[in-house]
Amino acid sequence: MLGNLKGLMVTLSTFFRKPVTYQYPKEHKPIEDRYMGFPVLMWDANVGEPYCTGCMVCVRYCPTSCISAVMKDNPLHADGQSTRRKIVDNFEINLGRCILCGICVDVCNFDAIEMSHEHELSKYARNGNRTDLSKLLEMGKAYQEETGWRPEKETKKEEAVEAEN
Amino acid sequence: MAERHRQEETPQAPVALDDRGHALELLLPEVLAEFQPEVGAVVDLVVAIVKPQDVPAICKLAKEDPRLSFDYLMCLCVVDYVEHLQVVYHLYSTTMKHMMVLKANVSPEKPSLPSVTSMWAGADWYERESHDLFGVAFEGHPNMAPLLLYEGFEGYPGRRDYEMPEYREW
Amino acid sequence: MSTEGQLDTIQMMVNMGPQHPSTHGVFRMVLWVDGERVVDLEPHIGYLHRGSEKLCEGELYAQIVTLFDRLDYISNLNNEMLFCRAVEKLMGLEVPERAEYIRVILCELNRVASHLLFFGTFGIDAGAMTPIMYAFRDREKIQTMFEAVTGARMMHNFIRIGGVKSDVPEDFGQRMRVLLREIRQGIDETDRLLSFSEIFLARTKGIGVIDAETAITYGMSGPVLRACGVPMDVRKDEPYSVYDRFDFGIPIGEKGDSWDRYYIRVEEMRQSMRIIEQALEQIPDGPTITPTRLVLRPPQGEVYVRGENPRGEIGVYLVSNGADRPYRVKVRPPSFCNLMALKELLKDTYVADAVVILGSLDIVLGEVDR
Amino acid sequence: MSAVETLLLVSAILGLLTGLSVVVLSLTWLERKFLGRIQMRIGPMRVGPFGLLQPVADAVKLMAKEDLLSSWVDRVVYWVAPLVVFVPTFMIWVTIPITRDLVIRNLDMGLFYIIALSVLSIVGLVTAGWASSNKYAVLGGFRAAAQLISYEIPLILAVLGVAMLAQSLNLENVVNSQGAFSYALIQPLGLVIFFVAGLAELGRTPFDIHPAESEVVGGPFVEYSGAHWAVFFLAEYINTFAIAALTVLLFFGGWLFPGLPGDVSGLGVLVFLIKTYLVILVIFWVRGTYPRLRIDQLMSLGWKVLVPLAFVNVVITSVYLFYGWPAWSLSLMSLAILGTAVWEISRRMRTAPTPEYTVRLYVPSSEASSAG
Repeated sequence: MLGNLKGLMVTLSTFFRKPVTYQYPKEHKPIEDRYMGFPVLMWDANVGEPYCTGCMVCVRYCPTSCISAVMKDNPLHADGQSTRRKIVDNFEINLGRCILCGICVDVCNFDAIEMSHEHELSKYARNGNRTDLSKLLEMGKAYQEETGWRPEKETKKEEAVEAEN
Repeated sequence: MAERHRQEETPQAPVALDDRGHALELLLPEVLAEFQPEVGAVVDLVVAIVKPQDVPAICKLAKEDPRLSFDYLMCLCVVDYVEHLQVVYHLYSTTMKHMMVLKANVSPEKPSLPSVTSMWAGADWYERESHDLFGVAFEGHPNMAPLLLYEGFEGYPGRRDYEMPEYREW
Repeated sequence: MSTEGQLDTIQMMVNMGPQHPSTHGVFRMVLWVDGERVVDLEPHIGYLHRGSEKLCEGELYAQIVTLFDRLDYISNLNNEMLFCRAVEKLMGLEVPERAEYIRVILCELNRVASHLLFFGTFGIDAGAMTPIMYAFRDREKIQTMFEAVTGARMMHNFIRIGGVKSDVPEDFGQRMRVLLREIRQGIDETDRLLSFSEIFLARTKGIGVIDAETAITYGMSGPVLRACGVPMDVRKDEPYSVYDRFDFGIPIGEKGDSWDRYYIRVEEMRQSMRIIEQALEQIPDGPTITPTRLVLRPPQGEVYVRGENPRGEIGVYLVSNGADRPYRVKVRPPSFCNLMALKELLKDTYVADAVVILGSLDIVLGEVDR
Repeated sequence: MSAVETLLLVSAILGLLTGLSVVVLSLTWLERKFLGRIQMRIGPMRVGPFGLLQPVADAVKLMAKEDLLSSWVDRVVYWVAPLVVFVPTFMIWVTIPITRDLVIRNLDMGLFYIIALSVLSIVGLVTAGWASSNKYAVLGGFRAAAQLISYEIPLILAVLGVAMLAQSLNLENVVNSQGAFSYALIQPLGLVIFFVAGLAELGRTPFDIHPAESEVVGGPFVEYSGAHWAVFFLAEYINTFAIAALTVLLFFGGWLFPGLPGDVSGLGVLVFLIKTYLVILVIFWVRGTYPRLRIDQLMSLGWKVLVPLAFVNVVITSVYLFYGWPAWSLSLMSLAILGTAVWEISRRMRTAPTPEYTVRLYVPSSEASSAG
């Protein structure tokens, strides 16, 4: 009977402890820095256009083929404002099919796609999470503001400069 | 992009047998002499290709011979090489800690092979699964009912020539 | 069953599952019961068959890691590591030492998380409702740790071919030590609550006994086999990664009953934490991934790689023809083999025992059906 | 019976029904909160302050829910079964006194009446299981029959011990005779038997064999939904409250408390409720801690342990009464027998399978050298 009594003591002692519950919609568990939420597109504020050039590399490497992209000639490049020859015209991610693997981020050459901290996207329709370019960029801006994100190329360049100095 | 890197001759993975593997490679033709297996090595595994009808006898021998004592059926699977189906048995010995691969080629038209469930009870579901996915009939298996697929499923989805039903985006 | 002078009884067929609270997913067993006794049983699987092996044939090597995440969805990192090791072996790829250590730490942490889940669900199967809450409290901390390291709580895609995706965060070692201390306390507490409760002992001791010989012919592995007294553990038999550098023991049982299977897992959690502690001390600095091409083309050949999952010995048979996609991938799922012996285990038991025995096998239908 | 008397009776019964409903609501809230706390959760928090209105929300939900009916049920029996379970559980409250004067009918055969009625609900459970045309329900119904009938015996015998001490079957007399010492002190053995058998009668952990969720998924109630299920639910919680109240009345001195006047009605109700809710908390505490027994273990515990112990309890009580020994002698005897029983059970349970209860740690010999 000793084991049974020990069990009772364990539950009794927990009774006087603080609960570990987070009251979810009111109170959120803090998200870790590396958290991989849904993929979003980044906005280049210096030029005023997305980083994405619509090169389709993420489309090819997506395991669930939930991304589609269309490329166009960049009007800003013709004006001489941007160094990007091509720019994304249309971009869609079906976030309902996305499995958050992060492969698109790994393969992207332009730091254009990033795993955001967005993770609450319940919709009533089954394909209600097909997200288009403007929404993705909007989410991306929110992420950039939240984390102060900067493209990897820039940070690497700065590190190299620092190392030289 | 994928096509650009394609090489004319794909290289073979180098053979890297450990001591146990070398010993086994020498031992196998000797023990299984009467069945004339083709013994070779791929990467770190000793492979013996045998005739399908010999499989139960070889398995019995491999299990009972004290030098081999393969008492553990690690894995049983079928690989579809289009011109033939290859039934692959991975055998392991819990006492000697060595492993061999037994292969038997069967024809894709009416593939059939004697069952090894009497040797290893663990072959039961593997054989049912192989029957489901590749249509390999295992003679002497107690219950060949579909395991992973539902009753009345048409075709053998494991095979290379199986056409996937069209996917509809929701 | 009817004999002279006795009441005429008939056997009743009870269909347990696929929607039953204690079949751990979509497993279905058809029980023929005589009153409360199980007379015969027919297991049915395949409700979660997604054709993962066939899907692998159409995916690039880097993409397949995500499919392996979803086989045994309780121990994702162990699965990822297995597939990456298979490709690395085929290609003869060297993995940086630091990456190996990170892999081992995460895999062992995942083992603890997986066993904690078992701990809780087994309590529920036996009728105790509290252990699962305690287990999830601790598991949640591990998930948070995974989130901090890999970015995801369950489907990580963190272990890549040639190493790991990224280095661990800076405060990793410190956080891990705190985490280990907390989990150790938590496990001790749950252990006190459940393991030696007389009611629990009465429910599990001597229930679902299987002897070593039968277990081996069924191809059982992992804690289920070790409960029969067979010290078979791939981490010791064929030390992969850096497992040969750690000092740890393999818990083995004597009777091969449900309690042994249960308590082995509790002990294994403690051993896993020992491994993690040693790994944290030994971990060297250095790169965490060997750079590879985006599209891998392993040479022609085939490998069979074994690994020790929380549920038992997992194996992957990978056939490559030199293309950028594998020719055939076959997984040897530990739960599949353990589940096969259910008929043997359930002979002449009570309906209530059937639930406990199934729970003690700790199956994950994701890898049984694949 | 005059018109005024009838009116009084009807209003008393309506009051009782309302009171019991409120008690049930409070119990469900308390159970969820208490279980939540021992599981490191906080329980219901959304509806009302501290989730106090959660039970009301649940009741509304249950009433508004569609009552599903599977095709093969035996309708009449199916609809009647919840009532068969509910009515007796309600009827026993006619004679359970809350305090000295707060009782509808103070029957002289009160204990007998309670026991006689409480057995009836078994019929309801079995018919519910049978009429549902569900195999889990049938299994659960038969489990319920076997369990409840076998645990009636130790329950009745434990009550008998108290009745012998009080020399009355009237609950008010039983309480009044505990003025000096509560019977829990004099007859701890009887208390344990009563409590364990009571848990089994309620079908609560560790004896929740018939509704066992992980085995027979709710047993006899598996097919019921909506209001009919709510009736079962109501009956279960009223039963819980009744067993706790009986434990208090029989063993803990009811509304009496040392140092407090026993004849002030309001105070008596308070004391009684506090005691009852404490007993209920113990029931919940046990529920949150233990696994479930198996049906054969339950039966052997009932027939091989509790029934003999209950007989021994009756015997020692009668010996004590016959020779007129002092009260402490009975407590000593009772405690000694209880201790022996507990020790014997633990010894047997520990040694029966194997003396060893640990898992060995296997370290290969090659590893031993590098271990240092």
